Amino acid sequence: MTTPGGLLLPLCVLVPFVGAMAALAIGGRGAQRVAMATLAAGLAIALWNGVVFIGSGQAVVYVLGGWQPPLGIALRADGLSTSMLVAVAVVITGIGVYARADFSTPAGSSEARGPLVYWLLLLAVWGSLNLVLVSGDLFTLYVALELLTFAGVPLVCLDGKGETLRAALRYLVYALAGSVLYLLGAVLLYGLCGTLDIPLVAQRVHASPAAWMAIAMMTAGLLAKTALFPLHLWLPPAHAGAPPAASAVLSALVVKGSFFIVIRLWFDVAPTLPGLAAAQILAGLGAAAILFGSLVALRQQRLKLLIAYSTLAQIGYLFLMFPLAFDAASGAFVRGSALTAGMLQTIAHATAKAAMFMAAGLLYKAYGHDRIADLAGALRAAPLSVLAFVVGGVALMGVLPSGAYLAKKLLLDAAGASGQWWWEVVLQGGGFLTASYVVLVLAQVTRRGDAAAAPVRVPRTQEVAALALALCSFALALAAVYGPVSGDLLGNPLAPKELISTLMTVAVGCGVALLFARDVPPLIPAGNPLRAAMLAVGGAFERTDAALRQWAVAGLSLLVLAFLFGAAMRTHA
Amino acid sequence: MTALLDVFTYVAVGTGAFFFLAGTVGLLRFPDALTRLHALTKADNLGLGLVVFGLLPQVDGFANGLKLVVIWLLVMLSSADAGQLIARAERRARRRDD
Amino acid sequence: MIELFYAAPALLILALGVYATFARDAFAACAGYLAYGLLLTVAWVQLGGVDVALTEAAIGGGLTGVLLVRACAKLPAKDSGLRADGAGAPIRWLAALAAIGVSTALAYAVLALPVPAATLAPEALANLAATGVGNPITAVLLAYRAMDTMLEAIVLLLALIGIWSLAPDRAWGGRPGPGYEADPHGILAFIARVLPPIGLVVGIYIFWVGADQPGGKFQGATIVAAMWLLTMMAGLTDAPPVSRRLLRLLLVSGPLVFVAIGAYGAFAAGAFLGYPEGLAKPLIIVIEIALMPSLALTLALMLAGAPQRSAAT
Amino acid sequence: MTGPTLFALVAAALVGTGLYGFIVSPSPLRKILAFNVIGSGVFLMFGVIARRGAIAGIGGDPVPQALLITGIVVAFSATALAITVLLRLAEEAPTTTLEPAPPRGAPDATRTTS
Repeated sequence: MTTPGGLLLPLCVLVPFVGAMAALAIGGRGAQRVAMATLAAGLAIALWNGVVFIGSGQAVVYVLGGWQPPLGIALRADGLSTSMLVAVAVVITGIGVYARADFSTPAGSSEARGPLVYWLLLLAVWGSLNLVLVSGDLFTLYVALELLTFAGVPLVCLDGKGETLRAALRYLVYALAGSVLYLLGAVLLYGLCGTLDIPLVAQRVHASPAAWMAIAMMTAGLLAKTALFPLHLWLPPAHAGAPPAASAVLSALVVKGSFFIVIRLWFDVAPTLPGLAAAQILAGLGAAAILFGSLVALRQQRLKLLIAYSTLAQIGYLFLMFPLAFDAASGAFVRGSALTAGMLQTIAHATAKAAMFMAAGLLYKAYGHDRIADLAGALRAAPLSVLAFVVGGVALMGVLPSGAYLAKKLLLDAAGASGQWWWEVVLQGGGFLTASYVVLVLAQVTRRGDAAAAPVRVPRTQEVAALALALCSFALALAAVYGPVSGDLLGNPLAPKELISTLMTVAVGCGVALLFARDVPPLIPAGNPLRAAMLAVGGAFERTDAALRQWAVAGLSLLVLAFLFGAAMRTHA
Repeated sequence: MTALLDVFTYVAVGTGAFFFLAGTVGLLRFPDALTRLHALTKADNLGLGLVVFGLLPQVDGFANGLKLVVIWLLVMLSSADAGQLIARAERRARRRDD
Repeated sequence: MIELFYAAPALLILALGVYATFARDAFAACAGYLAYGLLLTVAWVQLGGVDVALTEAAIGGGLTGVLLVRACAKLPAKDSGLRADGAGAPIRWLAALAAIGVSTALAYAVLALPVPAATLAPEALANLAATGVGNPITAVLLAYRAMDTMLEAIVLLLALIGIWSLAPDRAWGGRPGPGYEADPHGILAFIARVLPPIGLVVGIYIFWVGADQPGGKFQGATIVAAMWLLTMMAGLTDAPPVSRRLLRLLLVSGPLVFVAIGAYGAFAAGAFLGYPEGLAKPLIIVIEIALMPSLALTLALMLAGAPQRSAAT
Repeated sequence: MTGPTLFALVAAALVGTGLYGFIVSPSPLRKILAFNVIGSGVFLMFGVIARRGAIAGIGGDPVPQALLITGIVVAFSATALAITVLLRLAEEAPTTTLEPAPPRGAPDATRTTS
């Protein structure tokens, strides 16, 4: 059953971990050198794996120890895993290059806590994510989820301050509830199927209370770890409080791990069980996430919090593909253009969001703060950083030929084809809302600056790393067109139709920003009744968000969601 | 002979269980930490000792019997020490209160 | 009579679980949890899982209980109570409803599982000979699903790195924990001198029999770790500074040997983590011997906590 | 009712109990404790499933039993990490509450005129 090139799969999991262990043993400056070497090796393995996959066109499989499932464990990399493996490797490498300037051991000390721990955790996140991507076993996935959490949580509180420790603890404890629900589901599936191997479970699982309960619990638990609205209580403070090189990892990659397992669950483990109603719930939460995330983002004073809320909204976007991937004839979720779109969006967000956090970190470094209202003149002072932020933002809007652009097109087609017009509305609206907070930041940084607040120069390599990742989102579109997506989708960006669409997105975004943003330059007088009303609406969203982020409410939401999924599956069967 | 040994086991284990019961009642009903401790350590040492003693005829092999006795000795050691430590903490707490 | 033997611990476990969750006083709750963990051990024996029982007693109940009780003692009382600024009554009612719903659904789902039960026990036994070990659980942990065990060792190491990462910057490289002082002639010092030699023997024994009987490296390592912690608390030994190279080498050596033997399998047995014929048992034992000190160190240091003192003191 | 069935019911009840405590108790320490109660309920459930899979010669299906050992160790690691973060938080901040900071309080209109 092991396919040629299969050995790459255990390698891509273990090379980062072995690198981290070697770095721990060596310590100090040596740790950073080991990390750099591991980044290079890991990137090479991921790319090689991509080549093997493209060459054979078949999923790469590796049976560990020669013990066939169900008794043993197999690692598998299909198209989804392979593309994610490469994307993760590229993003991690970009972040690694960026982080060198922030996390090098200071002169005069042989070892410092922050740098050593950062490099160890970066490698650990990578190994854990690769394990999530290639694991073919539900329990190994549980271990992978926990590894990812243990690697992610300390990244949140690297600075050791009270508020980031609080954010880290909130994240950890809530995420633990998520994993324990996942484990509960895996336990039930073992009781039902007598195996944890994903293809075998898929063969043996059938509609039954244990199966519904298992899928419902696992999905709810994974959503808690992915921070899908309304289970996002931990995300904004955790992602905004971490150092930028850590925020980039957390926001771009770590939340994608649990999201990827949701896809595995709904498309591979039990494609016939959830049904359309459950998918509509999922996408409905996604739509709410877009609305809440974007509108609350517009009310933030700090750039990093704005980006964190943007992550909340973009996570919502990822879930819109579920009802569009449902095939009514077979009653199952099928791998098709909607799933491809979802993966494109996932990868596009990974590169773009990493770039945005990195750019925000550079602006923070240049100004000593990240208050959006006081970033005037940034365009002149740190042009590349601003460019990286804007390119990342534009990539997410889905207006120019970027990964998100293709994803949006594919999803719009799928929505049209299946008659689910309301998701077309959400998809378009999502683009407008994304535009609004990008425009808001752009408007602030392009204002003429105050000469007194002269910013500090930031390292050029960091700026280039951020910009390069942002541009990857556009390269992704090209890669996708040569890969799984039809080339017709990639129109001429300057054709009148495309141009109008782009301009309209930006224009509507401006309008939304002017009405809802809290601290925009006073283009519209505060006395204007429409503005006042919109501010009140925004305030209501912000207060609702705060209420939903109460611990007890978020905990309750977790269970309520599990029940909703269970009930939807019950009716589907 | 086996019947006789069985009766011995029943009696010894039963008596041991009684001491455990008495010790538990003492733990719940006695007024303060020191007296409760007294009840508890008696239950541990005597109760467990009788249970182990009663089980010895039922064990196959000398090694397993030895393990049982070692367990009893270890529990005695640890309960005596834990008792001492708790009592000291209690005495310190009382001094602070005075 | 048999039913009573099941029913008594089962109901006591439930009662203690409820107590540990609801007790007003945090310390009482943690103490309740300790007793709960011990009773779970009885449940594992009744469910035919002696290996699990040993793990539960050592780690699930034992070490976790120690962590909780110590946290209780260190935290200010206002931070550990049950009802300070808790959820409002409507939320509490809804939460109770949801929790009852989950329990009911879960009970229903489990009772509706197919009969005869799905099991891998026949396969596990059929392949036992190829692994050379006599305990099927060891065969699962170190042959059939060796990858999980390797990852588990990495999980522990990663958690320890996470714990160390919480050190204040000034204490980095220093010794974990508060540094205990105890009367050198006191009872704690006495038991910390008497018990460790015995504990060491017991720990190694439990580790050694693990290949063929219930036991194994995790359970054995926990006992060894507990002995070391005991001597630390009695002030007889001190936790090593985290900057010490030898310590770090010992921590990573177990998992690295595991990976290396796995890689050897890729060449010699045709599969990563495979064992060449006839070499399975010796290689498994090498892995276990390599893991044992790493695990014992990792577990003990996880309890010792983040570095707090500079290496000099 | 057979023994394993009884344990299955107890396990289900423990999961519910732990979830309730996890949601409503305000103190992080109690939440961590409740997480352990949920976890042990799940483990117990797995133990029952292992017991159901027993065949002649062994007391239970060894695969779930081995996974249980891994699960218990992972849960312990989680608890150790969480408790250490909690203790550090108690050192660095006046309270350890996990509730979010309230949104900026001032009325909206006054802010934007500045």
